[in-house]
Amino acid sequence: MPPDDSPSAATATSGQRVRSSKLTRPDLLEMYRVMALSRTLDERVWLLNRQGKAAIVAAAQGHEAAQIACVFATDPSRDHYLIYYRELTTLLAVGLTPLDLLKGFLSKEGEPMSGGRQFPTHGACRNVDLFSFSNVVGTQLPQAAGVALADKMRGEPNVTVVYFGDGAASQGDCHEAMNFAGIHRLPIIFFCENNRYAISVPLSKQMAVENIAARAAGYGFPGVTLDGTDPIGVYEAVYAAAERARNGGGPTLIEVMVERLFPHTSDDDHTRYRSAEDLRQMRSRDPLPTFEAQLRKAGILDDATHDRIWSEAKRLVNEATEEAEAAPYPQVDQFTRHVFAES
Amino acid sequence: MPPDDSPSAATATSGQRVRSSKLTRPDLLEMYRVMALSRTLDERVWLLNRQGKAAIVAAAQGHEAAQIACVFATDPSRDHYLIYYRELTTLLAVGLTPLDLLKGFLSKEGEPMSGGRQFPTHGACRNVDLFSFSNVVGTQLPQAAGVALADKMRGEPNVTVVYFGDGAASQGDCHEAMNFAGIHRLPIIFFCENNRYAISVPLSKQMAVENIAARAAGYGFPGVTLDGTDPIGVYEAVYAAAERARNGGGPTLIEVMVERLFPHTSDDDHTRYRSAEDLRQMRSRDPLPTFEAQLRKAGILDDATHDRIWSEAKRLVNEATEEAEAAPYPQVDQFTRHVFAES
Amino acid sequence: MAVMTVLEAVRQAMLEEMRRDSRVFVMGEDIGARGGVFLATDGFLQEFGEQRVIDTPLAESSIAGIAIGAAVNGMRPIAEIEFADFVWPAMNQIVGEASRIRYGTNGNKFAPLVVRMPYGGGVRGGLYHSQTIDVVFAHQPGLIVIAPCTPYDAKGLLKAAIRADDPVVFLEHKRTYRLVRGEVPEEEYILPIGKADIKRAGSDMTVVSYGLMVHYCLEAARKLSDEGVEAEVVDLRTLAPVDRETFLESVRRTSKAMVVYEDNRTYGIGAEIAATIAQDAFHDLDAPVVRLAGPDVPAMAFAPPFEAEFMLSPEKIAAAMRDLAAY
Amino acid sequence: MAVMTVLEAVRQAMLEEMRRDSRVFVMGEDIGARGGVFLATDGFLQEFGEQRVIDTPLAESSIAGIAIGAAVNGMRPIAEIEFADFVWPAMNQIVGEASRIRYGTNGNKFAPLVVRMPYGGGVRGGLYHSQTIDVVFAHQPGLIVIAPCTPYDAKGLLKAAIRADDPVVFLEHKRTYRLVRGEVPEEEYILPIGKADIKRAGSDMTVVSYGLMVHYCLEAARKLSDEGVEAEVVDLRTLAPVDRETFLESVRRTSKAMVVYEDNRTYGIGAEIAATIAQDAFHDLDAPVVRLAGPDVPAMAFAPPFEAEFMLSPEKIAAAMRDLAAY
Ligand SMILES: Cc1ncc(C[n+]2csc(CCOP(=O)(O)OP(=O)(O)O)c2C)c(N)n1
Ligand SMILES: Cc1ncc(C[n+]2csc(CCOP(=O)(O)OP(=O)(O)O)c2C)c(N)n1
Ligand SMILES: [Mg+2]
Ligand SMILES: [Mg+2]
Repeated sequence: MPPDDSPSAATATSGQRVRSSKLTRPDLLEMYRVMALSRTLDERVWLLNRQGKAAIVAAAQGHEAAQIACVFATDPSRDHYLIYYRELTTLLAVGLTPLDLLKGFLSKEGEPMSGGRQFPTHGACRNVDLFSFSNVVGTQLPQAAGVALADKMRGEPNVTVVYFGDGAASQGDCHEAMNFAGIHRLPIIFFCENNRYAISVPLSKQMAVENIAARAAGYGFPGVTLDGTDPIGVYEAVYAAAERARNGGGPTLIEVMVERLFPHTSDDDHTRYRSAEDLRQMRSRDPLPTFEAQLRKAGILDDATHDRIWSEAKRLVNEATEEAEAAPYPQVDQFTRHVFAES
Repeated sequence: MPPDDSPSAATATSGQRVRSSKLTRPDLLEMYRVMALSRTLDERVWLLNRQGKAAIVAAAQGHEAAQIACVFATDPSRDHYLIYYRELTTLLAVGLTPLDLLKGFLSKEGEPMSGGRQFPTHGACRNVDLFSFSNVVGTQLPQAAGVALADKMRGEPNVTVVYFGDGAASQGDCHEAMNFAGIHRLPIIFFCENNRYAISVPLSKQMAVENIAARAAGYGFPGVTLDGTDPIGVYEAVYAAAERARNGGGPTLIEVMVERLFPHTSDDDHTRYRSAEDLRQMRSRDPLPTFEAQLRKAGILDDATHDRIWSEAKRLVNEATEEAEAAPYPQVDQFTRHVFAES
Repeated sequence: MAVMTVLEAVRQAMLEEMRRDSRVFVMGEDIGARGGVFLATDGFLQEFGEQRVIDTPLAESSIAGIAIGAAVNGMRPIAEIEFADFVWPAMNQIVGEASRIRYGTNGNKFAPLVVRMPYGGGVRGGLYHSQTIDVVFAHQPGLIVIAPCTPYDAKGLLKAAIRADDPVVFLEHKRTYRLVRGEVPEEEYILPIGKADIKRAGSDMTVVSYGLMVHYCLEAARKLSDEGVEAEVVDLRTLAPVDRETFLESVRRTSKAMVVYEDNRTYGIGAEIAATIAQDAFHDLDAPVVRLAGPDVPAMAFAPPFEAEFMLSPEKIAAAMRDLAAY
Repeated sequence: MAVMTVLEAVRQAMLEEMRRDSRVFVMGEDIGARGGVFLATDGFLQEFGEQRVIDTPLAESSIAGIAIGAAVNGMRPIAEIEFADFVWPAMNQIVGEASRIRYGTNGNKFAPLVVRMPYGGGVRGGLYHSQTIDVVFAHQPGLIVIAPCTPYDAKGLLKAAIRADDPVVFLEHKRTYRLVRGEVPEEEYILPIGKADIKRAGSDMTVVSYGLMVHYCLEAARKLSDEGVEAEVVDLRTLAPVDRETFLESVRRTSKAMVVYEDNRTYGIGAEIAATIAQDAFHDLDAPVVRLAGPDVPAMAFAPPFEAEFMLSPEKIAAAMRDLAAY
């Protein structure tokens, strides 16, 4: 881990970049802060589900480090994010607030992504080009290729990041998207959050190879497998891939090995299909304590900062919960709107 | 080319095989005979199309060597063939007659595969497990995985061969089928007849890699690329793959590089999209003269045998043409049958 | 007689058929150790092993395609699509292929597979876990489409589907899974495919429906009965080939007809039923055929008020019945 | 006025829009050097180059998905599906996704793409080059579905589709491509989406149709006219959202209605039209609404007698008109 306060500007060749190829100490602290906020919010929504208030929750716990790194290494002010459904950290990182998200979980009026029409975290943002249209796994991949194609046609050096899981990699759409992206050298990052399970189906029943990254060779672009609990490693790989994409170098498949610390969703019970040993190993790969230890060792995080970050997260989530719970449901007359363009 | 009259029985470990790992001289002559018959018939149906009698023709010319080798290296008495639409040689090799096929091209009564309901060469055979249900490219691949799965479940050591083109390899179904076959180590051969074009779309617009065989690694089984104008090389590779499949070794992707000597179908004009140079090179890779020269050099084929084979082919095709032309169309009342099981 | 839920009836039908016939096997996402997301295959892995209880990769087109291939090669696959909303990638294999195998081979081959899928709304499923996907299957000749609504029907029809020599799409309304309980005989029985069932006799109007809506129609009919109006409720059970005789015969007696379906209204299942009644019972009708259905919005939205607005209810149906009775 | 074929009208509509708006581009199989298998994009590669004329891999789901992504990101893609029969792999992206983007994002995003596809029979296409695939699109709220039958309509409606801010499925009947010629204004024009068109006025009955069948209905109407019966022929043009007012108004005048469609009869487009007429013009009808359609077999078979038996013809339609007139 090489924290550094002085970013080297050399590699930022194109357009406005938020960060440089090397993360600064404030960057690292900020990453930790968002991860803590995500964890706090995630725990809250799970609780709200258990209280019968949130109908469905897919926890991002275990994926936080990879998600924050991916957003930090790209530019939410211009890049495109076609996210998956387990992306709480990604959503906080691009700028959604706990209140925005809680309104989604409770489907309350003012929910910004779908007006309460969709499952939490689905829909599209207004200020950032981030979206997740559907729950149908895999559809986002060709769509992302199309988003990237449009940028390429207009000569705009933006990157499209498309998120998917190890399960999604089996869909025909994944193959078709990667094949097209390879042929047209599209500015796209295929960001696979491999947590070794698709609901209950383990990797060994999902594919006959060890890593999804192995497929990239069949599409003519690089693929790498990374430890998704290491945000700095992921940052560097995504940063490099994004630079290459902006400069006409084409797609990259980045596979991050993460753990799904919770059951698939609040409707699932993973003890039905995961062994005690598997669950124990999984817990040992929680990215939060690891990253915290790294930051402490590097002298970036001390007790006071740590406590401030977590108590601040708790306060934000508490306030947002209160406000979201108090908010009304959307007006029913909204539900016939936006079928077609309103002229 | 090592022609040999005494087959080594050593490799034929399982069940009844028609041939051994090494082709005998009679085998080679028989292969040439079927290729000549296929070529003669193909030329005839193209003519019938130009005369307005055959509505649609997809010529197999250029693919004959690969097709005959694949059938010879497997066992039509028990293996399964899910064919593509450019498989005249395959069909003759498994035992259909020129008359059967001509009735298909002219959609006459007694056509054995679909009763005249489908395009020529589509439907299913009665005596051999060979079928081609639809014109929708790619659908045969998961279906073939299912056929192989059924054999595996029952412990029957049969091989499923599924045929497809370079274009078909882009379909999501191709990915899904290969992925599943790899996971379950199915007894299947993915037989890709790569003729560098999908109608007008050249390989460079179909994929970013050189060979489709490169994809096999991503599914955990071997893939090879062969010269599809060399029937002996193709025979040996398919034979080995079939043996492995029968013995629980799982799938193989065999890609044969062939030429499509004619336009895509009788509705196409390839001069719209192929350069004069490309067409010239293509013609130089006609497998028939090459194989003929090989056989002559090895002393297997002489002028008399050659002339007998071709004149016999012509006679068969002539007679079949006459009979097929004279045959009536199917009875119209047949067309509401076989929607559901007839009890 | 045992009392059980629709879900349990579905599970038992498969269990019995798998015990009876070694060609029958199940495949789909999470059907193994997990026992299916709704637990329809709970315990199957333990009893039948990994060979006959196949957890597939997340790839619906291949789930259907592999089932087709296995069926053509002598097996009796039951493929589960986790939610009907996710069947779209498999449409090509189901609607485009399975339906035409017998016809396109002149009867040389056939594909006896069953594709089961939970469908329907009222479960806070939002746009992509609430869809009613039926007309696309029912419109395709060569496919049998079944949509039962009681445990008795579910068990008897699923067993019939597994034994049928043709491809069957078997639609299970999610909301009925645990909500609807009913008696199921201990002994084996099979119900006929292609026969509608009069779930309630009545002389004042005929109400044709299927799935969850049958229960809502029955509830509405009970209310109307208190008001002196007797509605006959016909459950289609098989959507294709559809049993026209049963509902036409009913309409000829009652002279008034209503069709109730949960899906979007326009070009939905109810259009065919209404058109058939209007054509074939034209002279018997005392009023136009009423269609009650979901609104023409792209899908059921997530927030409770949206879902309530989309879904029909016994109250909404009773109101429409009242209007029709008064016509 | 220039006289041209439907195919040429389609080509010119795209050509003009691509010249007018740099966001418009075409993509699909063989549309580049080949100019499309029907030559609808003949010359486009030469004029607009590889960036705007994209020969895609053979993968329909991605063709639709990529078009969606490009549309959401500011472009105006026109995706060609080579034959409608091959659109099934793309159903998930078209019906499941494109239709719900605006709705599912509460209007934050929208997908202005056009998916064109040649469809229909009577061309010796056999099971997989003859299909009429329309009800599956038309049933999905959020999709616009257009099926023109003349060069004038094809051009004016395709231009409207390209400019529309919603996803459009544009169905071109293959048999009309070269068979049907008609006048097309030299100057630019746009036709309104969602408006049916009375192709022939008449007072004795209303015949509702679309696509190739409109021409057959017109031919039949001309025959009937010689016999003293005047049929009004309504061309739906837009299948969704469907223009009910135009045909209802006509039926109210004529008191007799017939719906003619090429596709399999049951659960087809005509069911909705017939049900709507039977419900909303109930008291105006002097006879049951007649539906004439293709038979319920899995698809159109290849041999000439089979194809002739499947397809409606002016003669078959005239016979049904005669019966209805005599009713
Ligand atoms: C097409 C489709 N099939 C099935 C589902 C049901 N489903 C939702 S998530 C999921 C597993 C996805 O696994 P993975 O891609 O590994 O993501 P993870 O949940 O592990 O993050 C499944 C099967 C779906 N949403 N879409
Ligand atoms: C799903 C689908 N899309 C498009 C077509 C139209 N089509 C028929 S053959 C073909 C090209 C296939 O190319 P390839 O797989 O390379 O086989 P080849 O004809 O070269 O032998 C296309 C695009 C089709 N039949 N099915
Ligand atoms: Mg996973
Ligand atoms: Mg090819």
